[in-house]
Amino acid sequence: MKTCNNWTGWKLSVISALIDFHPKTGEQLVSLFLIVALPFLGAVFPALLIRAGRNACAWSAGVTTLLAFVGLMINLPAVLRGEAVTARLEWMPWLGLNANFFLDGLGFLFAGLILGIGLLIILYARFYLSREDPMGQFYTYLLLFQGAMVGIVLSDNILLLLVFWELTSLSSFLLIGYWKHLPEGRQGARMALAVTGSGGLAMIAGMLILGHIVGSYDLSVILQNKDLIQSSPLYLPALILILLGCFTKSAQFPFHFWLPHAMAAPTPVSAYLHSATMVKAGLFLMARMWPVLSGTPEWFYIVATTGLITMVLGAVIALFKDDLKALLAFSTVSHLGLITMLLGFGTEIAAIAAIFHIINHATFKAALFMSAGIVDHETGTRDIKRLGGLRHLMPVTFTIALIASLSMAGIPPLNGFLSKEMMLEETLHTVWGQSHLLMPGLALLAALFSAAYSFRFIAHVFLGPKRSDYPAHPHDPPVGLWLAPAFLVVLVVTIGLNAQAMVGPLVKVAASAVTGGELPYFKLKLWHGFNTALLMSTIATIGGLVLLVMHGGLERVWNAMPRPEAKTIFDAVIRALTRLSRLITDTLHNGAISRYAMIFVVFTLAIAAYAYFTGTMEMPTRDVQDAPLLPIVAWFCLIAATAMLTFLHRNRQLALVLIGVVGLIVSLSFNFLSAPDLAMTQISVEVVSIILLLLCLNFLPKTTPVDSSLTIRVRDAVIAGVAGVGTAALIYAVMIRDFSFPTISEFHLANSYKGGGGTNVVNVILVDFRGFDTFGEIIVLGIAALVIFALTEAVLASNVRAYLLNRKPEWPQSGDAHPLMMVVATRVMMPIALMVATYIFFRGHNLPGGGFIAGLVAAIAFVMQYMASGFTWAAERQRIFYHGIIGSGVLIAAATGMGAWFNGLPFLTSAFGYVKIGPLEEFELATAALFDLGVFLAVLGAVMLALESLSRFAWQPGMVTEHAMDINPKRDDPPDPKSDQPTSEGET
Amino acid sequence: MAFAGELLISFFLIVSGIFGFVGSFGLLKLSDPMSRMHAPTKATTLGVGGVLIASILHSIFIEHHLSLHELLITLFLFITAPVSAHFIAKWHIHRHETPESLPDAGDDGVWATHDIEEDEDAADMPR
Amino acid sequence: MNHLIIAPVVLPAILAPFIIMVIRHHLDLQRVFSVAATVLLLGISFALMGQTLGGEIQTYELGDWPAPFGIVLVLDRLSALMVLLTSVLALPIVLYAIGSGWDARGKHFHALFHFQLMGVIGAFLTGDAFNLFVFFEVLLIASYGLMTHAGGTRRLRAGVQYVVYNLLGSTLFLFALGTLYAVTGTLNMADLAVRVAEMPPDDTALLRVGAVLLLLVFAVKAALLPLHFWLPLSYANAPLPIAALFAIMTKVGAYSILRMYTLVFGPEVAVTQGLVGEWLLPAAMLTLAAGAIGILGSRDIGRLVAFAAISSMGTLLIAVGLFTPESTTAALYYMVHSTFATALMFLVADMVMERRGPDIVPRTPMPQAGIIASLFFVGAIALAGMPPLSGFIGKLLVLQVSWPAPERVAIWAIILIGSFVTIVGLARAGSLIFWKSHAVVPQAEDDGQAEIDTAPEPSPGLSFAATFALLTGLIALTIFAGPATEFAGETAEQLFNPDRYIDAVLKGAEQ
Amino acid sequence: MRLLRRIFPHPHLTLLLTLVWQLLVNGISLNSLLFGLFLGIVIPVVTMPYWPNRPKLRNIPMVIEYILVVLYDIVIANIAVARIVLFKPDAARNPAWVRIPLELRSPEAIAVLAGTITMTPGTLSADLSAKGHSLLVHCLDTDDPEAVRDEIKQRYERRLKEIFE
Amino acid sequence: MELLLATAVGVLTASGIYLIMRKRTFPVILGLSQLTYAVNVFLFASGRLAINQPPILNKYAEVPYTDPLPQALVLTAIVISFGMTAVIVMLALSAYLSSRNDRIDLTEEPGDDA
Amino acid sequence: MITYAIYFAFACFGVALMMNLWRILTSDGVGVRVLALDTMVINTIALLILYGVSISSEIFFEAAMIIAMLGFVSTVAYARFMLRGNIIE
Ligand code: NA
Ligand code: NA
Repeated sequence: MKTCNNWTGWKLSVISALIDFHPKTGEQLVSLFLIVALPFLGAVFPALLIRAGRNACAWSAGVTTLLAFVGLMINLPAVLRGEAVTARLEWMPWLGLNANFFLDGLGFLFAGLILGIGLLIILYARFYLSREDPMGQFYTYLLLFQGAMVGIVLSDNILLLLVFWELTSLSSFLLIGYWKHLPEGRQGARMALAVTGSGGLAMIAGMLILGHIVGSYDLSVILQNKDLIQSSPLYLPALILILLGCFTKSAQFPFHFWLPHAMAAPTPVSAYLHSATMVKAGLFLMARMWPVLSGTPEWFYIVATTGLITMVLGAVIALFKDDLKALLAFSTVSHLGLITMLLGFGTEIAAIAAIFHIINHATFKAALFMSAGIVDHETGTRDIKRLGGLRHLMPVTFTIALIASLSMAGIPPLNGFLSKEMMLEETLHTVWGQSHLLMPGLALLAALFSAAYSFRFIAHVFLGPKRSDYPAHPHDPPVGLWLAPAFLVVLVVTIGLNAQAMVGPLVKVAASAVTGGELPYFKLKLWHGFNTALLMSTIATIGGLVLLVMHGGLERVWNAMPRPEAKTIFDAVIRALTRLSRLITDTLHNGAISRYAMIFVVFTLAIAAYAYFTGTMEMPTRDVQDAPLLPIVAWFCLIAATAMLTFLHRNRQLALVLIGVVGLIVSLSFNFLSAPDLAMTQISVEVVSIILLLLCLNFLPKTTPVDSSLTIRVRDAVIAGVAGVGTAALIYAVMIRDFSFPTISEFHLANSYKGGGGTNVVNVILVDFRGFDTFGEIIVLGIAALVIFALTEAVLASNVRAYLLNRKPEWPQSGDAHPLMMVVATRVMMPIALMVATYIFFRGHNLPGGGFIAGLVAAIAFVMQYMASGFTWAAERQRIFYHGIIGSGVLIAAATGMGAWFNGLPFLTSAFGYVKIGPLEEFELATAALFDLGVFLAVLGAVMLALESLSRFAWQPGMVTEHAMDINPKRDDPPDPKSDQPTSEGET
Repeated sequence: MAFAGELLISFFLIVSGIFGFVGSFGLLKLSDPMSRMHAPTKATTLGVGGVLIASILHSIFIEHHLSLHELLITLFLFITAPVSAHFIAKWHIHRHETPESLPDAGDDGVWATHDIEEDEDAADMPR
Repeated sequence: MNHLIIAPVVLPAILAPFIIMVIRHHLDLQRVFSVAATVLLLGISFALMGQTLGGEIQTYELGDWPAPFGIVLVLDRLSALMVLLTSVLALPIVLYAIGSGWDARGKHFHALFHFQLMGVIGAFLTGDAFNLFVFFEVLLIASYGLMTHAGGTRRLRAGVQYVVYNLLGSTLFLFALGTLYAVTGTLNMADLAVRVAEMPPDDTALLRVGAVLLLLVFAVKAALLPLHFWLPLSYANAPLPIAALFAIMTKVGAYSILRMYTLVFGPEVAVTQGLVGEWLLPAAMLTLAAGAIGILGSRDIGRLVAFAAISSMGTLLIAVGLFTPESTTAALYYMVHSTFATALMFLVADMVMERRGPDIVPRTPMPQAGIIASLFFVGAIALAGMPPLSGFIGKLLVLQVSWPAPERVAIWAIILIGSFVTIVGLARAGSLIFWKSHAVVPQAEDDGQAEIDTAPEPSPGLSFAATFALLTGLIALTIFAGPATEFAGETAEQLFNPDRYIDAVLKGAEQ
Repeated sequence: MRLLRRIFPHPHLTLLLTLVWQLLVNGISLNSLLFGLFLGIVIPVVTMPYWPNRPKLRNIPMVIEYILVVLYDIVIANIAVARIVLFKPDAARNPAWVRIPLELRSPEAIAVLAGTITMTPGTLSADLSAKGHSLLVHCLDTDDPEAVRDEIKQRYERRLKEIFE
Repeated sequence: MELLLATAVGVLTASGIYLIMRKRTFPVILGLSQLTYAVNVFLFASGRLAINQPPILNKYAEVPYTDPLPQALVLTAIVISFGMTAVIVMLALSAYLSSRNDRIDLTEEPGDDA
Repeated sequence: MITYAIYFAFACFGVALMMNLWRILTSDGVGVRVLALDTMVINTIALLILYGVSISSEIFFEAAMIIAMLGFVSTVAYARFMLRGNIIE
């Protein structure tokens, strides 16, 4: 799609859409935007008004629907003139998704049905729903659904249509699952969502393909490109994908099964969704795309056949359903099949018949659903087996149901008869494969069953003797409940009697919108003379009556037949899918990090090997350097220590000793390879890490048991070996080659002294060239300490604390926890160590050293006190909290960095100068030193906070607190008379 | 003078090498654990000391400037080596000796490492 | 000198130490400062965003050292977008954490929170490969603390795994950087781009290895299959508001892939031909599949959302992995959507979890079930890519941009089937949690709920407001999808013209 | 004098540290002297809480004498140890434990004594008694433990007592 | 020289990787530290090896210097991995103390918290 | 002459280092291993200083000093661990 314009363009398009609001002609008063938006706006009110009562909800829903309906009707004249009313708003031009609407006959017909029947449903539902049902929710969902439906039928952009399409799936999910406490409701809702949602997903693909064929997602453009589409190799995939959407939505075989289960919804929902709206969306779309998709053999065989099968199957099943709503549901399936079949024929007349039947079906089926709802409401059951004889108790309902059923059965002079007649007529002209009889024959069969279940609806519910065992005391409902169906049967009758006048023009404009051009002359009329279709109708009616009579026997046969139960299959599939997902997920993510790590390593190796072997290599460009004795010895020690560590790692103490060896050798190697700073850092970090690990190991088991089988260990060893070889090969290949380009560190060497004021280039890089890295680095360290502190707090606040306080050492402890020699040694060492730290700190800029190492050395000076004299004793003497030290470190570093701002220079720009005071030698002052001070403090604070936190785990009551040394003769003994040493000071 | 310096330096280097070797060799060779401890703590220390003196002399005679900072390392080692040894000895006593296998501890009754008392006094949890 | 560029890094870097130094014992003050700083951050981010609208790329040379020798921050459309996304996400989350009282359940929540922001934002802004590593580490270590915030056995054990896995990733990062430096002799990303482009064609193996290792590192962050294992275990076991914040972490991975593999190892670079999209794309598809399957197969709500996050990363990475300006446009749009949607769903999941426990089984209705159910429904719509929210648009975009790709049938199939599985899974979970609870008889409940801490939230109003704020973000992204895609398109266009970036950073000084 | 005490509460330590600083910077200049002195004053104050009751050295000449004696002993006795290690078979060696009753009371003094014993070859101070009145010494090779004890007391403990107590 | 270093890196890597695939926290931590050594040396060696050419500028003589940049990078890396090690150690300990179990895998059913 | 003396010393300390490692390898008690590690640290210091002498450089002094200080700390930590379990109590 085109990438176009910018912000301004978008703004302009909004404005132009607003201009569209102005009427171009006198009639076009109500924008399509408003019509689509009204139900959505209306959806907000019931949710908000729920406190104001049930009537307020119903009123707000009704009024918005009515407004939309009126708005629609205002556009009627233009539609009848054959003009397409449009409203366009650019939404996402980049994608081609735009809020473009248009209203033609087809759209008008559907929108009218949606809004009109919607009004009736709103009325009906107000009286149908009980006090316990949350009415605000109901109307909100209903209007959301209604808006989505209106959106579908008015969209002029297939992506926009998809938006509304999926919205209907979602809102119907809410409506079907409205009675949350009913398992059928929940399952039905999920099933409907799964089936229609998946169809919608297929349709997304289909629509996108269609858009790509045509180069536009605007329906008005697509509909002009029949040849382009049908000649495209992508026609068939697009067709199938789009039809998948239509069939699932319109409950066509084999996706029909969701519809009966959606009957768990409150009856107003069923009446709405399954007469006029949701299930018709699929039909609408087939009709909408008819001009460009139909007329091919693919279309005919897929659509007509599916419709035919659905029609027959639905009719047959409907006859054997005892649940009133199930009966109606399968009848709906059947009638949807009928319309689908008609659309599939691909002829204009069939299209007219389809349109006409859509209207008729909507009227009688909505009336029937409402009647069934009334029966349910009044008798407390929908089971036909428990009903009968209601005509005396509920005469009004009986009348409504009777008329509607007869229309459904195709009895003249009702509207159902007219369209069914047209359908039968069309089947006679349709050849399936080579067969002329298949279509009419099966259509007749369906009509026959259709008549039968319609009659059954009347006979077994209303006729027959009055029963004494109704769950409730049935009587006709208040007018509010029967007014809506009554209105609909009035339509059923009047359309039947005077079809051309009532709906002729509407059918005409709608059908011409379907066919996309001129229509052959047609007139909707009751009497076509004696023809084959009439004969078929008669056979169907009589046959229906016969079937009704035979129903008992047939039912026994039916029940004896093994039938695949769609819900069972669907549930089994979903359950299997869920179980499979669970299996896959749990197997894949089984919580075994050892396996995750293995996958990580293997994958990395594979990808790296692939990258390497698909690349090119030149000959080495560097000479290999000789290895003197020292590195060979070091190498040997390192290999031996590593091997031992790997093989003997189960002895954890030994492993720590060996880690110490490795660290020592690595440090030595850094020294040897001209990296004294690294060596010092390495060894300092090493020692602190070992202290940490020892602190930790105190609580952990001292040995690692064998957990993996030999096979696993060998496998791991092989993987590790390959990784090792790979790494070695990589670094070796690197080292025997020169840089492909001069390195940037040449600049660092050249500018370290001039620009950074230091001769230790590594340090200047750390505090100046790449000071920002170091800034991040000390923050990492600070965070580490905070995390450790927070973890300590969390653990000590839990029940672990009790365990720790009562923990007994695993092996006998020696006496003399704080040996005198150690205490004295650390006391002597501490000032010297701090001296060393200071020295390391100050020389860092010019010689190996710096804030980081100094911080570690200082920290170790303090840690020695903790180790020698005990946690409590040392902690009591600590005067500055480590949190503060960390914070001040980071802040000093940051402040140093920000200081440069005052000179208009970037963060961390350093400054230095040489100062001479009096007789002193010249010395250097550098902001980098200040930054390094921040590093120093952050490191010191972080290490101390971490160690101190960890040490708190080991604290137990009874630990010596008042003395540093366990043995101190001077303290314990009476003053020696020979000595004049005062002992009064004592150790605090 | 220069030759004398070189001689001196070489002498110290060789002596230190020998002592360094002896220290580690002793660690291997001596059979009982307590004895093993002797060798490294002092021979090695002396070995390092020799190297350090050689280094000092080297700076004086060869590089012609006074450099004494090696003394600091010696100082550290002198302070720390006995403590390390002391600890390891204590470990040995803790693990491998009993009050009976050691000489009598005089009035104090027992050596500190064996002086294990159960102190059940509870005190407050530190911060 | 435009110091504003560094402000979003320095602000948290100052605030967090201030919190731990001065007000670490005063939770109320911490909250005030934390929220104020987040708001300020948001303001800064908007200002930065404004500065990029003209299309110019600004740089900030730290320490006043010229690139490529020092570290440089680069503000282009992409980095501004990511910084803005981070701060927009941060505000509702910090509010939610306060409202739900999560911040009081352990130490140093706010300090770690801001450090995490600093890491994320730094990663988005830096123009230096090693500095990127440093910021990765900042954000990771802060995330370790946040993930284990408030402790608890399972969380701690999962935390160990999370840290171990990421340490492997960090190690790999260093291997990659070492290799790249060893070949090119530079760390600056723009400079790398220049040098990589000039690399002799007969000596490419080492560079290729470096490039692909780096990609793997980012793939770990982006939770690309089979390197995604850290995600479900950490997100599902972290405090869920933190998991919501982590929604941006995976985006760091996606961002880095976008940045590095358009700027340095772009689709036209000869040296790294056949290395990136070739396996990134299939892996992304598998990621999506694994995520969708995980949604259906999850037993608890935290994991459910974690897998939703994975599947949404899969979708995002498909778009990223196509490496065209169009696909990048889609990726950027989807990235914003995915961040908000995932975060929203984690917050909703937290509300559910706090009130009724994590398991996806029916329990008696929880307080405020209605509004939470609505939020769950909306969040599910967003995550499943259903209309009317931005997820649907994002999905359409991704489908659309994959049209020219040879793998389009597979991509479409996986996206659409993945959506289906997601829908089924989310519908199942939602119906079990919210609907079926109405069928549960309250008496038979003693065993299940006993262990749940039913302490009331301190101020649910704030939590809900925060959640609604995220929802508003999604709605805005939907309504303003036009300008959003346009911005994304221009961003993508800027990305696919790396010369501008290179010129801005190197100022034409080199070469 | 009092003022001087205030400024230099730990004169010996200050001196030592100043000297250490000179060693660290590996040279003497006005700068280093002044800075070393500064640190020598500050650091003892900072570390004061960690070292209560810092002993006062009473007899500086004795300190020097002691150091020289010890150094001499180290060198001489090391050779003996080397001989034992290299040439004497293990079986011929007589390792022994020796208890040294202590007259010293100051921890610092005891520590120095123990350190000295360890550094002088052939002996190694292994433990103190429970109340610190005896020192347990291990001898690498001795025929006469009594003599070892007496020599230690005579050669070292006596001098230390003068220095510290 | 190069070969020594390369093999050392290889052995350290192999050891680290073998250990991180173990099933207890402690060996995994050991493995991570081995890997850290390996990667630090690796990164260091990316500047090529030089003996006796420390990057300390000599004011008096023109001498060659080794590449200082990898050293600075490794320094940063060492510090960062130290922080990480500290956290993982602490976390492993906390996890162990909470669950009295130092297995690193979480393969048991969720919800069996102590 | 010095060169040979240095070589000799190198060899001595190198062999010493390997002997220490051998001790660590073969010993059964952790105490002896720690002792061997401690010795190893000291030998490393000697090697460093030797190396400094051999190239007439003082660049390793600080490293040696720090190793001396820290080696002690780690030895004490190991030993305390063996004696008491808690190294800070
Ligand atoms: Na430094
Ligand atoms: Na995510």
